Amino acid sequence: MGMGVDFRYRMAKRASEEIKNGMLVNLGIGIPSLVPNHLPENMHVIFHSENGIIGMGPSPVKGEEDSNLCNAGGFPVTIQSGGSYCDSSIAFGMIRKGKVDLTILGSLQVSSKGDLANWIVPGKKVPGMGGAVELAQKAKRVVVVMNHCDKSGISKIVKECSYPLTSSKCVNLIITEMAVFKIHVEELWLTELFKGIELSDVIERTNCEFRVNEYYRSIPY
Amino acid sequence: MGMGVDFRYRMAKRASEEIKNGMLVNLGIGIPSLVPNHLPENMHVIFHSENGIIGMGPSPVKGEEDSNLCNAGGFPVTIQSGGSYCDSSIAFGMIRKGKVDLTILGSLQVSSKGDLANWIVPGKKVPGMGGAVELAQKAKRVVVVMNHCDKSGISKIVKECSYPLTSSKCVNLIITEMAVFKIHVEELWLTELFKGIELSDVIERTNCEFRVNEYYRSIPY
Amino acid sequence: MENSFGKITTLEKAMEFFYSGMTLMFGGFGGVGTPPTLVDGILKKGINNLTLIGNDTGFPNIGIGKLVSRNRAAKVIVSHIGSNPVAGELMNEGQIEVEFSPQGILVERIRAGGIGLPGFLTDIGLDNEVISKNKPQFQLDGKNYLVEKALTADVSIVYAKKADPYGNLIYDKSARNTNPLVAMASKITIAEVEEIVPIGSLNPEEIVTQGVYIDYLIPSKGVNWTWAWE
Amino acid sequence: MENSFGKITTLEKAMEFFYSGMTLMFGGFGGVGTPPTLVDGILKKGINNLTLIGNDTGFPNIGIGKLVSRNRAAKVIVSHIGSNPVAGELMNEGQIEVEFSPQGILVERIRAGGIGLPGFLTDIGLDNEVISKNKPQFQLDGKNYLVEKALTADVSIVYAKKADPYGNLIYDKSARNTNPLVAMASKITIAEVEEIVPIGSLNPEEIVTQGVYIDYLIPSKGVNWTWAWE
Repeated sequence: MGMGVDFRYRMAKRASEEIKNGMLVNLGIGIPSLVPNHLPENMHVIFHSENGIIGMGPSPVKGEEDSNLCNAGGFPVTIQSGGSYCDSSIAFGMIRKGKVDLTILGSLQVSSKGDLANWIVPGKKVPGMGGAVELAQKAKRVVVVMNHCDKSGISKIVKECSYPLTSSKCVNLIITEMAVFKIHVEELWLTELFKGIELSDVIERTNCEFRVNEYYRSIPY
Repeated sequence: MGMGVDFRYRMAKRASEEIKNGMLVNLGIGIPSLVPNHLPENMHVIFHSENGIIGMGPSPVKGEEDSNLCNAGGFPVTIQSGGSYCDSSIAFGMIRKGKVDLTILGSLQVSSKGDLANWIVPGKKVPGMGGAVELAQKAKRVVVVMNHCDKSGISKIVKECSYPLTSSKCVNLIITEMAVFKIHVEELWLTELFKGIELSDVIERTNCEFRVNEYYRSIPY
Repeated sequence: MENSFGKITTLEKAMEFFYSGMTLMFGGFGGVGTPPTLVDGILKKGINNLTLIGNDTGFPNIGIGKLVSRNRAAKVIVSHIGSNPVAGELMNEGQIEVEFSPQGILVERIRAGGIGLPGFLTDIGLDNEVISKNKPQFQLDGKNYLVEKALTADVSIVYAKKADPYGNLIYDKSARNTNPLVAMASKITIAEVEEIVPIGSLNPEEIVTQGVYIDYLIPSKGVNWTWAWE
Repeated sequence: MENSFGKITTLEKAMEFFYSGMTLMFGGFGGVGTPPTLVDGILKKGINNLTLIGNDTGFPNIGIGKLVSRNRAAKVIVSHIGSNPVAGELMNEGQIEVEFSPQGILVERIRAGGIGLPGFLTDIGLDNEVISKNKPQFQLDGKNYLVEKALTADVSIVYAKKADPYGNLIYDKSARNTNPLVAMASKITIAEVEEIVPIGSLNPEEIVTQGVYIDYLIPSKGVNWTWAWE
């Protein structure tokens, strides 16, 4: 296994496979924000930002930042050709109406039936939910990209979330640095394994039972 | 007394006195639409139209009509300097928020305590309420301009409306071709009389009791 | 014109989304801003038994009024029918059902449908016995309010001045009216536009409706009716 | 500049509308689009015990965060405080009350306050025990919904790129964000603008906020903080 930075690369690259031509996509902060680096050149993807950029482009080159053109985290971005600005009520109207095809976000815990807990660390930190509740409940497809275990080595995939839920039964796919899991009818299935990872390692480091797809894919990168 | 056209002139002219500098004003169809003809040249008045024109100007000269620039009734208008377009939800948001200072509208009946009935002629016609309910309930000041009696000579000012109400206790002022009435704490007061009209005529032709302001004004035009 | 989103189509292809008995939402106010080419297409295809949702029933030969006055609607949800006397006659004859909603409440119900909210509270119409009849009420902070329900439809038709291939729209003056709201509220939205321009040529600040909401674009043949004031 | 509406004023005069204990609504998202000159004015006037309503608490030295991190707020109603660690510390110490609202629900509550509706229904947060706690519910067509209440304030402060003397506003790119909604929701709205242009020089199609909503205009001195990315 490689270094931390390779994990981030492989997770972002795998997540990019979820994006299809013509999709409206919302990306969370952290690893999800690296996903666009892995998309083919001529793909039409419209990136949606909660603060009202529809058709958000990549970060500008240094020195060309515009403090009035930033993403939802407050960092400079650009606008794609065909992009436009709206107010936040319309940006969230799109989410609630089910127009966002895909959201890729991080999480603290995900349960085997797809519950998402990503807004409170009990006793430590309550950063708030931002737009995560709407995205989790209403995006057509919810993909979580996260480390398999937390810094103490405890599995973030669990039978029941111990942290307060953002939304229940909403996650469709989990991508960690070890494997990819699909949640189907409230059941957790391992469907892909990154090259160099043993299935036994995943079982050992996952704090709940899961089923293994007989024909699981080995991801080469 | 003069001809019908003079009645319309005097009612519109009197109604124009209700408009003060800086007001946001919504005018109904019919006589209210004639009110702007009587405003002083340099007065700043913003005319509000339900279809999303804020700063509506007068009708264009013949031949210069634009079918995409019409009032709420579908007839060509212009836009004032400083005017703008919005969608109808914002135009009505302004009304509900109490931003419209004055609405001047017609009516079928008004009761002595200010009930407005202007959207159904029972057994005859149900044109619908359009934006009248919002305007009646939420404009800061509601002025009704109407003929004193209907075509059969029956008073349109009544003790209790026999027609279905648009909204109750909302009218502040009634201007007819004979007189001006103020509704104060659910009481009807005659406050002005057009020149040439006898108070006894008004009493005879009004189908409810009203009080007369001791110092009522005689309107000279 | 580049059509990589596959949204630019013809009237004929667009007509495949219209069928008798459907719920159809239309932009426009007194006919202004109602898409004339789509209305004519629906008329010619012989579609009837429609539930129409929009500001008003236009004039007998203007806007959506062309469908209403030819008895193509079983029901209309509107704020008034005053400018279309045929609608009034059909209503009195029991041939068309009319649900009246105060104008501002109607457009807000359409917007609610467009932004994924099921309903809202309001005091508008609370003391109007016709409006408040049979409507649920809810008490908030000691005050009573009507609960108004969102409106959605199978297809929305809107009219715009310019579109790019993604379906971003800008409108023309007061023809904007209810169009940006109607554009959001249906399963499928078809925009009839005066002009289709290349992607990137609309000012991102000026775009009123995002292409996100627009499924198909057809070029307008323009208005073929005579306006009431002409 | 012609000032016949009396709306163009100075920071000093505008400051008369701010007082300790007031409810203040602010535009902006992560500090972007929050009016810097007004924030500094409030800071310098020594106003405290504020109830702040807006998207987030900015960064410690950016946007509304400057007030929050200096303990000027008794309560904030926001969607997150993640980018301002001082806000989190003050919350944990019990020095500031934080009411969280999901981002889209928060802005819709602000809009409801701005367009004269008392509240709306939504299923967002229904299965989130923190959000749904103590909130009224209403059943519509057999489904349960949360009732979310409108937000209003004593004063709104917004930031815009250009204004005319009537107070019509256009914004700049993503600095638009919550500003058009915040602009509608208070008793008094003060806009800080980069440029004031003569009446009639803004394109009527491009105006985002109508001057109807704007009570006062002050010229911006520009941002005097260092952005997190700088």
